Amino acid sequence: MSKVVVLGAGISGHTAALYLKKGLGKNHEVIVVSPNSNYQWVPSNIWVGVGLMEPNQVKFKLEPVYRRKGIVFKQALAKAIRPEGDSTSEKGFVEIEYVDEARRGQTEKVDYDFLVNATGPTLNFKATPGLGPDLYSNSVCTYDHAWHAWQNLKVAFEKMEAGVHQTFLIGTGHAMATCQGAAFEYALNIAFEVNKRGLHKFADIIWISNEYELGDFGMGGAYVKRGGYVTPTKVFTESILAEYGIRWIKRAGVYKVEPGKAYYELLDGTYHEQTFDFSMLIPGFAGAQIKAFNKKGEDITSTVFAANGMMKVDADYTPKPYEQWKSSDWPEIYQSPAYDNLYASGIAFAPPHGMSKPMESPNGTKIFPTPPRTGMPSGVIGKVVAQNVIHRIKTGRKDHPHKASMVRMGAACIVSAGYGFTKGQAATMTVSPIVPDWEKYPKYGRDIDKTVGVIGLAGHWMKLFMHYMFLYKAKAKFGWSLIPE
Amino acid sequence: MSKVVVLGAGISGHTAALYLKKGLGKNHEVIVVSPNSNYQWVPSNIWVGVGLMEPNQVKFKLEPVYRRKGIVFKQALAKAIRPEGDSTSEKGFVEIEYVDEARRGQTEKVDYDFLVNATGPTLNFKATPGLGPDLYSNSVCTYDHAWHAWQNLKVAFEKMEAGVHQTFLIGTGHAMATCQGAAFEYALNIAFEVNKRGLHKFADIIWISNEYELGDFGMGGAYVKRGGYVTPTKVFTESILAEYGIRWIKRAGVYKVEPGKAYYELLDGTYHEQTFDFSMLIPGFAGAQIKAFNKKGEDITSTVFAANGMMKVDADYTPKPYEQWKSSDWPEIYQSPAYDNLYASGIAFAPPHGMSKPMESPNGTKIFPTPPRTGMPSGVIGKVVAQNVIHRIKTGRKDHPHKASMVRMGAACIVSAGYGFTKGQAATMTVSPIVPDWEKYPKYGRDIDKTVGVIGLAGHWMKLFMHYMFLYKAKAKFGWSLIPE
Amino acid sequence: MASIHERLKNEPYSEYSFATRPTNATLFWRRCIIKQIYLFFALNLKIMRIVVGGHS
Amino acid sequence: MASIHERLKNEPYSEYSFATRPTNATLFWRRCIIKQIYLFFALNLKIMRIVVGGHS
Repeated sequence: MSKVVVLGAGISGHTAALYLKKGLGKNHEVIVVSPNSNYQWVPSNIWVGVGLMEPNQVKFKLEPVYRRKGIVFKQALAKAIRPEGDSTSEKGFVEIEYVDEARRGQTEKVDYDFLVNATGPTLNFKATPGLGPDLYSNSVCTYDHAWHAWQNLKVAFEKMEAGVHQTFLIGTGHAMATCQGAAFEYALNIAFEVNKRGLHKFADIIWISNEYELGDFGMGGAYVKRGGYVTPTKVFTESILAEYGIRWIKRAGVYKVEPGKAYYELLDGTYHEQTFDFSMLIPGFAGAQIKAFNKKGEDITSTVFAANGMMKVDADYTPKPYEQWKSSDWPEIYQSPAYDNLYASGIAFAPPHGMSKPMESPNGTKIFPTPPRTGMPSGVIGKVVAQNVIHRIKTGRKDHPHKASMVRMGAACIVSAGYGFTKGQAATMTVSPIVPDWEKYPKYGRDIDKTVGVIGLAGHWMKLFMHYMFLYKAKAKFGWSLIPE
Repeated sequence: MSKVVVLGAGISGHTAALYLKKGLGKNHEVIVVSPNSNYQWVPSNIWVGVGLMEPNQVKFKLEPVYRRKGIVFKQALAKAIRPEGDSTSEKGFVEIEYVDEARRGQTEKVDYDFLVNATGPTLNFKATPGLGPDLYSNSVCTYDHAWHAWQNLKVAFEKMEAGVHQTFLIGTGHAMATCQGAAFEYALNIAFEVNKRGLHKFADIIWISNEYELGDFGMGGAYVKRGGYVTPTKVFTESILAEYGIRWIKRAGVYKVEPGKAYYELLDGTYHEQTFDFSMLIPGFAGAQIKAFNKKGEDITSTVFAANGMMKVDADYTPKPYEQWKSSDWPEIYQSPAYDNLYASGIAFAPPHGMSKPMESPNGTKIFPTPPRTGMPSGVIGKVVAQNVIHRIKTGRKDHPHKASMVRMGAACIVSAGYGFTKGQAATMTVSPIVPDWEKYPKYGRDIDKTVGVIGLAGHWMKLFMHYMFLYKAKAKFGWSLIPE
Repeated sequence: MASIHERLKNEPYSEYSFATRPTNATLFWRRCIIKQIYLFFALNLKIMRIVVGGHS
Repeated sequence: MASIHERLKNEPYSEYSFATRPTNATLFWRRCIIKQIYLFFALNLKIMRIVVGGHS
C-alpha cells in the first residue's frame, strides 16, 4: 500500500487528490492536508465582491466529499517537510499542525510515499505596508476577502446615491504582483454596477497596474485576432477600459497604502500618490513558507524551495536575461530535483522566470508582473502530477508518461462584467501556449490560430457555465472526471 | 471692367484663377502672378521621388492654358502689396519682379480691384541648419526636389544591391513642420520599393515625426471605423508602419542635420542623434514674405500678415489655450480684416491656431505639427474665394454668399504605396470636418459616420484616377469645372 | 456608459483617448442572442481543443 | 514584408510590437479585385459627398 499526501486543497491540490484516489482505488491511501475546511471556486469570488453571489455559492465543505470518496482529510497547516525522514523514521514525512476546532494546535507527523505540494500562494500583504483587508485596502483573493470588499463597496455605492463623489482604485498592490486578470475583472464589474445604478457621474474608477503595457497580464501580453487584425492585448484591454469608463495608471509599483491613499513609483522613477474612497489591490504572492530538513535535521529549505517559498521542480533556474529565456526552461512534470517522490503543483511550483519582461526603475525598483498560474493550468498540472504518481505506484517505474508544460498548454481567460442572461458581457481570450515561445512562433510568440478574442454575452454564459460545471466537478459528483480541467 | 490679381498658381491660386475667368468672362481681367512657369500636381511628387513617374508627368506649362482661357500670366515674384495705392495711384497694387528669362529682374506695378493671395508655402529649410536638398537631406516638396531625391535614392538601392546596409530616415525636419501625410507616404513608398527589390534585409527605414502620437497628421489625429471598432489614427498608422517594416521615432523635433546624421530633441527634453544614408525631411513652412505698405509708404506688414508671413483673414487670432479653441475661430471667407478687397487662399492664409495640441519640451522647445492645408481644402477655398469675388463684381454688393470653413469641410487623404493595377495599395482616410469640433461632436471631435479608413487596391486606383483627373481639370480641358475640387 | 466620453471630450491626447472603442454595430452583435448562442458553442469547442490539446 | 517580424521576434515590448497587424484574410480582401472595384466606386461616392457637402 502506498500513501500519497497532498498539501493544499485549492484547484490544483483538490484536482490532484480526486484523480489520485480515482486512479489508486482502495488499496492505496490519499491524504489531503489543508487549513481551509472549504473548497472555493476562486474565479467566482469576483461576483461575491460585487454582491452578486453569496460566499456559500462559491464554496462547499471538503470533508463530506473526501469522506464519500475515501480520501483522508486533515484540516491542518503543513509546517515542515522531512523528505529523508528523521532519526526515528526512514520514510519522508510532513509535520502538520491542526487548525480545526477539535484539534487546534495539535501536531502530527504524516509520512508519505509520494508528496504533492499544492499549497497555493501566501497572500503577501505584508510586503506592502498598509495593504490588505485588515488595513486600508480590500482584496477579492478569498471569499472572505471578497465578502468584506462587498460590504465596503456597498457603502461607497450608498455615498454616491447620496451625491458624494467616489474614487475607486483597483489593481496591483505590489510592484511585482500578478493576477492582473482577477483585479481587471473586478474593476469592470464595479464599473458595470456603477453604470447599472446610474451613478457614473459620481464615480472615478482607476485601474492601476505594474504592467509595462495594459494587457500584459503577467504573460508578456498576447495577440488575438479581432476585426481583421492581429491585435495586441494592449489595444484590446485599453479598448475595454475605455468602453467602461475606467482610467488607468500603468508601470506603477504600489509601495505603501494609507487610509484613502496609495503611494506608487512609476517605472520612470517618479513617485506619486493616488487618493481613493475604495480600493482593491492584489498583494504579492509568496510560497507557503514550509521548511525542509534533511535526515540530520539540517535546514535544507533553500535546496528544496526557491527564495520566495515556492518549490523548485524540473525547471532551469539558471538566472539569465530576458533575451535568453527559452521554452525549455519550463518544467514538464513538476518533480523536485532533490527528492524524486516530491512534486509541486499549481502556484506552489517555482517558475524558472517570469513571462513578462523584467523592468527596473532608475531607483532600482523592479516593476513588472510575476507569472500567473491560476485556474486552468493549475488544474491540468494537478491532474498530470496525479497521473504520473499513479503510474509510478502502479508500475513501480520511475518514468513520467504524462507531461504538462506551460510552454505547450493553452489557456482561456474569461473576464466577465455584469450578470444575468441578457445583461452580462465577457471578454473571452485564449492563448496557446501560455508561455510565449519565440523560437517556435517567431511572429507573435504564440499560435495565432489558436487565439480568440471575443466580447459578448456568450463569454458571460461560459463563465456562469464554468462556475456550475467546475463546482460540480469539484464536488466529485457523477461523471466528474469527464469534465476537462 | 474689374481687375482681379491672383498671386500664386498652386492648387488654390490656379483653381481660383480658372473659376474667376469662367465666372467673369471677357469683360473683366484676371491676372496670375507666379514665379513658376509650371503647374504641378503636388501629391504625385511622391511617385517622382521613387522613380515611378517623371517630373513631366506631374507638371505642365501654365502659359498655354492661361492664353487659351484669356488669363494674363506674369511669371514673376510678388514683392510687396500696397492695398491703398501710393502717392501716384488711388488703386491698390502689387509690386512684382519678373523671373522669366526674357524679363528677369524687371519690376512692375500691377494694380487690382481684387487681390487673391494664394502664394503657398515658402519651404523654410533655413530654420533647420543643414536641412534641404542643397545641403544634407532630401525633399519631395516640389518635382525638382523629388527628382533629385530619386537620384539619391537610386544610389542607396544600388548600394543595398551590393550588400551594403542602408538606413533611411523619413519624416519632419523641423519641430513644427506639417505635411506629415506626404512624408509618411514617401516612407511607405520607399518600403514598398525596398521590398519589391527583395532588399529588406539591408534596409532600416525609420519614420521620424514631431507628432505626439502617430497619425496626428497635424489634424489632432482622428478616428476611423475599422473592423467593428472606432480606431484612432494612432493605431491605424502604427499598424501600417509595422506592416511595412518601418520603425518610428515620435515627439521628435529635428534641429540640425549634418551629412549622414540628424539631431533631434524629444518632447521629454532629451537630445538624440540618428545616423542615416538617405533622408527625406519636410521643412517648416512659412508664408511668402511679402511686404505691405500703406499709402504713406509706412510698413504695415504686421497688420496684413501674421508673424510667419501668412495673411490674416476673418479668423479669431486671439491667443488662447488649447482647451478654449473653438470652431468659430476658423475663417469662412478668407477676407483680410484690414482691406476688404484682399483675400488669402490655400496655405497663404494664417490659421487662428493649430489643430494639434501644442506641446513643449522641458527646454521650452515647441514640438508639434502646425495645421496642414493642402490638396482638397486648398482647392475648395480657392473656388469659394473666386465665387465670392465674382459675386461682388457682378452685383456690387459686399456680402459673401459662399463659405468654406475648415470646420465644416471634409477631406480625404489617400496614402498610397506601390504602383500598378494589382500591386498598388493605399490607405484611404476621410475626416469631416477637417478641424475637430468637440462642441458639435463631443465623442470623437468629428462626424464618425463620415469617416472612412480603408486599405486596399481601390485607394491606389483612386489616387491614380485623381492624378489624371486633377491634371485634366487643371489644364482646364473640356468640362473641367464639373470635376469637384 | 457615457462617462468616459464626457471626460474624453475635455481630454483629447490623454492616454485613453487613443483607445479603440466598439461601433454601435459591434455593440449590437455582442448582445444578439442568436449570434451569441452560436458563439457559446463555438468558443466552448475551441477552448476545449486548445486546452485538451496542450497536455498528455 | 517579413522584415518587421524578423526584428520583432527579438524585440517584444518595443513600441512597434504593440501595433496591430492585418490578418491573412484582411490581406486577401485588400487585393481581391471584385471587392476593390466595388470599393473604388463606393469610396469615390462617399468622398464626393463628404467633400461637396462641406462648402457652399
